[in-house]
Amino acid sequence: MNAIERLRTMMLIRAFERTLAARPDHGFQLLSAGEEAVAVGLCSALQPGDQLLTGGRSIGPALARGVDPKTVMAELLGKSAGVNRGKAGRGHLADPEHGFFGAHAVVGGNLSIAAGVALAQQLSGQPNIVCVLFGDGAAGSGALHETLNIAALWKLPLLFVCNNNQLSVSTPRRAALAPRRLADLAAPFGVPAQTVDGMDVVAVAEAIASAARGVRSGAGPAFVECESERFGPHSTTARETRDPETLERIRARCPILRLTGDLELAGAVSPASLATLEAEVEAMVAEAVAFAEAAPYPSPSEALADVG
Amino acid sequence: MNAIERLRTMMLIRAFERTLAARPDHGFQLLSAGEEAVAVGLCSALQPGDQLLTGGRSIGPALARGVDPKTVMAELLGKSAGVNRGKAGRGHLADPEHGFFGAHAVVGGNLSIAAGVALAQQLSGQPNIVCVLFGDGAAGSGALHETLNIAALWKLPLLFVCNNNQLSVSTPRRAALAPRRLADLAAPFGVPAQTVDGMDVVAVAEAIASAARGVRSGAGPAFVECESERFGPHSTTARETRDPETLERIRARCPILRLTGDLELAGAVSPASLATLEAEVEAMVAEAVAFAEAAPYPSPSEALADVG
Amino acid sequence: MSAKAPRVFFREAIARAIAEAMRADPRVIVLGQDVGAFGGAYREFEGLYAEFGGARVRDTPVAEAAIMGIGVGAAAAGYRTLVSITYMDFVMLALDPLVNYAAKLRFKTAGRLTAPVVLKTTAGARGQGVAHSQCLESWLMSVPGLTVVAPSNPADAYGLMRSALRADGPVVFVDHKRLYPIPGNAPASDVPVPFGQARIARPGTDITITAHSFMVQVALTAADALAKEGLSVEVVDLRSLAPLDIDTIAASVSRTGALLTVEEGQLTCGVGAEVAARLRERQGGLNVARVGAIAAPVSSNHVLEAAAIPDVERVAQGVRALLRARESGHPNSVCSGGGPGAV
Amino acid sequence: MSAKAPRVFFREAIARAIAEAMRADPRVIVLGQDVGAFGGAYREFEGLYAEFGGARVRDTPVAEAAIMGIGVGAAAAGYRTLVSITYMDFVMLALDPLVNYAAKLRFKTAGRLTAPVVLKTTAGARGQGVAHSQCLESWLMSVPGLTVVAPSNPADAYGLMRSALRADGPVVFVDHKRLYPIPGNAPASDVPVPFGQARIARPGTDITITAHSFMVQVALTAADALAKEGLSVEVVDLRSLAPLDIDTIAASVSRTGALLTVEEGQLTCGVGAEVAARLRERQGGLNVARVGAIAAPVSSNHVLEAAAIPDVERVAQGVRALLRARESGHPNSVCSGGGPGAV
Ligand SMILES: Cc1ncc(C[n+]2csc(CCOP(=O)(O)OP(=O)(O)O)c2C)c(N)n1
Ligand SMILES: Cc1ncc(C[n+]2csc(CCOP(=O)(O)OP(=O)(O)O)c2C)c(N)n1
Ligand SMILES: [Mg+2]
Ligand SMILES: [Mg+2]
Repeated sequence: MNAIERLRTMMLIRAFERTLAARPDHGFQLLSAGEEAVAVGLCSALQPGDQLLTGGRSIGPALARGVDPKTVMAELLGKSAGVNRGKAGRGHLADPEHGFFGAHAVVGGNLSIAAGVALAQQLSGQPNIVCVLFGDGAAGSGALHETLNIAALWKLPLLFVCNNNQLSVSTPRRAALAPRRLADLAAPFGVPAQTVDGMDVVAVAEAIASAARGVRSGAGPAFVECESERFGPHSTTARETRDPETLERIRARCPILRLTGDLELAGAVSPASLATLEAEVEAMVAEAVAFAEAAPYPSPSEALADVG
Repeated sequence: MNAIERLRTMMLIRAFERTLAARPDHGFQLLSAGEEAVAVGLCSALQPGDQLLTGGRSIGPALARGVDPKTVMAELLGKSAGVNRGKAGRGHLADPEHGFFGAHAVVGGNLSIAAGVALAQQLSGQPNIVCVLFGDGAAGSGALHETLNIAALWKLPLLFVCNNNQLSVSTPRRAALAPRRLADLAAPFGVPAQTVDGMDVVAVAEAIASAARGVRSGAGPAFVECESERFGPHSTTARETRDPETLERIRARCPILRLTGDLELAGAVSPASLATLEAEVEAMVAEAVAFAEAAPYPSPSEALADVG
Repeated sequence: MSAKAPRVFFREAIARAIAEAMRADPRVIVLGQDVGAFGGAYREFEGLYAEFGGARVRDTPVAEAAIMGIGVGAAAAGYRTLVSITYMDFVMLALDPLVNYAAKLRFKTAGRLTAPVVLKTTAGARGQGVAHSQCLESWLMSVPGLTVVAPSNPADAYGLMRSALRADGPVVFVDHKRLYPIPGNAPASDVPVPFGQARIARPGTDITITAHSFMVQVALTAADALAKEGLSVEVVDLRSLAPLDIDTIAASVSRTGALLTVEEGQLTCGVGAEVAARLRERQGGLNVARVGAIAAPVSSNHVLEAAAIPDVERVAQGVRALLRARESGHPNSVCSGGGPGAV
Repeated sequence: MSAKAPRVFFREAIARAIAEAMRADPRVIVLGQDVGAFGGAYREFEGLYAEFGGARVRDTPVAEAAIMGIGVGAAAAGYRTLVSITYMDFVMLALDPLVNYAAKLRFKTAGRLTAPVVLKTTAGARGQGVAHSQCLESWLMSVPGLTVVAPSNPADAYGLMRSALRADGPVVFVDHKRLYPIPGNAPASDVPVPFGQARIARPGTDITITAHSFMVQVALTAADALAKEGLSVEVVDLRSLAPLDIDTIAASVSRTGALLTVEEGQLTCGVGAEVAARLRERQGGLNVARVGAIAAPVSSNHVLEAAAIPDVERVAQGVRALLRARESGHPNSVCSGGGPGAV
């Protein structure tokens, strides 16, 4: 992805989620406004054969990974044209053919699964890597310890990316995790780790790319912590716990504005080209909505299909 | 405990386990020959109101903590005069009145339980601490991560002591755990940690005492790794996996011989006083055996007693 | 109770029971994710943090296993811990301390230690998908040493929570996402509901339905509908799954002669299978059928979720089918999974 | 099979099934504690490491949760992983990846992913105490998406393991500490035992016993003893718990008219409750009773362990009591926990 593609993808995520959230028929959603740079920076450093696994806050990562917005929108609206026929829904979508092995809404639950996918990659001798994206909340779970240890022992091609958005529901990361930096958790296992500004898509992309190079070379796992901010409440139905001033301060750090500003300074975008980008992503979202709306709900009989 | 008491307790453990293992009626046992200095050094640094929790290899720690050898022997032989009326048996004995909150045969299972006991100590404002003794095997479990994190966050009066005897059943610690030292696992959480020679009872006692002082002062948890050696197979019925030369080399590092030698050099013991000590512990063991033999088995109706 | 009794929501009844227990007993503490200032995912802990502070109402990391173990350990050391695991699906992460340690502690120590811990957790489907919808009560019922309760209304939620926070050993308190917004009569303060006592939620003469938790509400609505067809349905709210009040069930069924067990969870090795088996150990010649989820995961998709779990119509169909079978002299029981095309 | 057929131990049958599957399919790998050079706690993996090496036969740390997750993930990514969790009690630590992920993967992805993982684990009591003795089959049976098998002899262990290592989705293979030393006829190579097929382990005419795993051996011995009393007992070895072969059970019971379910685990919400419920959904007028563990943990103490779990004598008593009840016209079923003074 070049800079413009990164910008467009971040804008797409923002617009997609905004449109989705405005609808009455999505149940509820975990959105990622403020965290787009993590998803996009990360995915811009992955290669086609790589696999990405995430936690429940997965719309941004799925779109950044290249899953078709139409099938994502249909999935989240419960339609059978969804990427998983509307059965996965929020927190569970999977599109392994596009390198998105899947979201899993159990906090920390995808860590060991990802290590298994990495073991499969390693055994099959392919040069691909697996990336698992998890939150600061997941860093408190024992799954991280067990998986880091085994991944280090077996030199699995597994890249741990912690999207530290400073919160697990209402609980501040400082109240839930003793380490000074979450990246410190990798050190005992000899796993190379770094902490990066998760609001800066360029920094994220560089950090992930350099970590991924090590992993791809066979050196074993690596760990990148991205410090980001969640602009909204935990979910579209959850109570916001931060005061308006804090939210204002946080939202001023918008990763999209930041990249836009940098590109403007560099002369790489103009008001006109930005308007074009804006129109492009709005068209993509509109197309996704139209696609989803046109699709039927699954039939009740699908409730018994594909069990086992 | 003074030096002679330490020596006597280590000798007691060795003699007790040897006598137990020689009997036909113990089922099978997890013995601690080679690891006596860990149990004794640890317990010599605890105070009466402190509580100790351990994994399944618990005979040495129970005896070192001052649980009556008679009730331990009766327990392990399944007699109702046992410390838990013969219901706990191997791997589960508990004598909280003597500061031995209990063994638990689930590897890693006692870590979070111990943190709960420590939370109770903290809330009740008592100056006592809780110590949890676990193996290198348990260090691979996620329970360690979760418990270290919470203990650090809440500054629980909890002392983590890892008895790294280099093996989990047949699996060498190096094949199971990526960290260079297991004590490194504490660092990310800001928990002070040290690694000590677990074959040297004096070194263990000093390390634990200094760590316990910090914990007792309210500074939060601490971590001590004791590097020891298991002289026998995993259990009395398990296959030995090490070759005779390795075993010979390992057994030459006997912690009892080492302390005896040091005390001889210092003139603190003589062949005569050693013989007396030997006779004392043999008498204690004989008394324990007699006590256990005289006691009845529980009646079958106790199988339904104390459920819930 | 009079219709003028003050009304409270289910979630308020829970908060009140905990608050009163905490006032009465300084050893009661609460541990869980977002139980503090946030007040819990369903606001069922609201007010506790403000009144009792962070030492007794403790937000925890996302570490269900350790939190359960800490709750159990503190209980074994003399406290009464209420551990909140928001979704019952994640109780799986905490089964080792709960089942391998707490449930066996009193037994294995021959009574020297016991763990009066309360695990509060929320079961059931309401649009949250495959890993946030499961009902695992039957697993826990089968564990010797655990008490398991599952109230269906605010008053019982209050009364069972009070009992749980006074119990001698570990208690699992199962509530349900769809119950939180339900209002009911305010419970009388300080009146606990004893374990092991079912309740006739609605008297009737033609058939007995046993249910627990949210399915009691479904069964009551179905009974209303069936009354219009001239069928008189007795609804027994189990309230307590372990111990199970088989006396009350048996007395009801000996009056009605037919039993429909209703549960939201899986039928296989479920609550209904056990209720039916115990009942038949006492009386023969019964017409029995079970209603429960279809044998599939529960999607967050509203079409598929509705297809998977029992609702008023399926319960009513289950009643009709069972009574038809009785009339036609069908020897014994009829099964009806809650699924599409089932019954 | 002829008496001269070569004999193998149960543990050998397992090792052989895995070895043959590994030879046939390079994607089969084994993960677990001490499964490598050590050959497994019961030597049931002996020879695999020597033949297939450490890349395919992998010793793991004591981290049941992650190992299960890794096995599931590798399976979802195209391998066939056999995950060994030595004691079924510790499957509790691994339920999240098994139940919340693997069992639901095919469903939630609408068939785009599936996890052909085999969890092999050892249940049952043999002097190992409260946390190493549990039988949790009924929990797993109740999970949609899981296949659960529990062989009772070497030939079935071989055949079911071969099926498990060819299956489309997750399979739980439950064996038993007391089965490992049991010899039996060597299974024919490459002949899998299909899922969902029970086996008449001994034909009889007076009563049907259903059992699985080690309890089949107990039931067969009881049947021998009862034969001397003139009672003809048919023993149905369930072999597969999910799916359950209710046809074979129903056919047997329609011949004998009486059913005793036997299991080592808890009766509450157990295998027997489900077998009885499904059977009664097909036929009425049955005499049914259940035998299982008493409602208590299982101590390592030999007196208490023996008091807790069913044995030959208790199964025989269960048969006698049930047949007495039938003769005396007792309407329906009798329960008999395996406990002291029970039956
Ligand atoms: C094991 C588990 N426990 C609790 C939950 C409920 N829950 C859903 S999202 C969430 C917060 C997780 O925080 P984090 O990992 O930081 O991710 P974020 O929501 O910030 O993206 C929690 C606790 C869950 N899904 N899984
Ligand atoms: C959770 C769990 N998994 C597996 C086992 C089987 N097991 C019993 S002891 C043991 C070895 C543990 O090694 P370590 O913690 O180093 O203690 P050690 O035996 O060396 O004293 C194992 C794997 C168990 N008891 N608990
Ligand atoms: Mg977060
Ligand atoms: Mg060890």
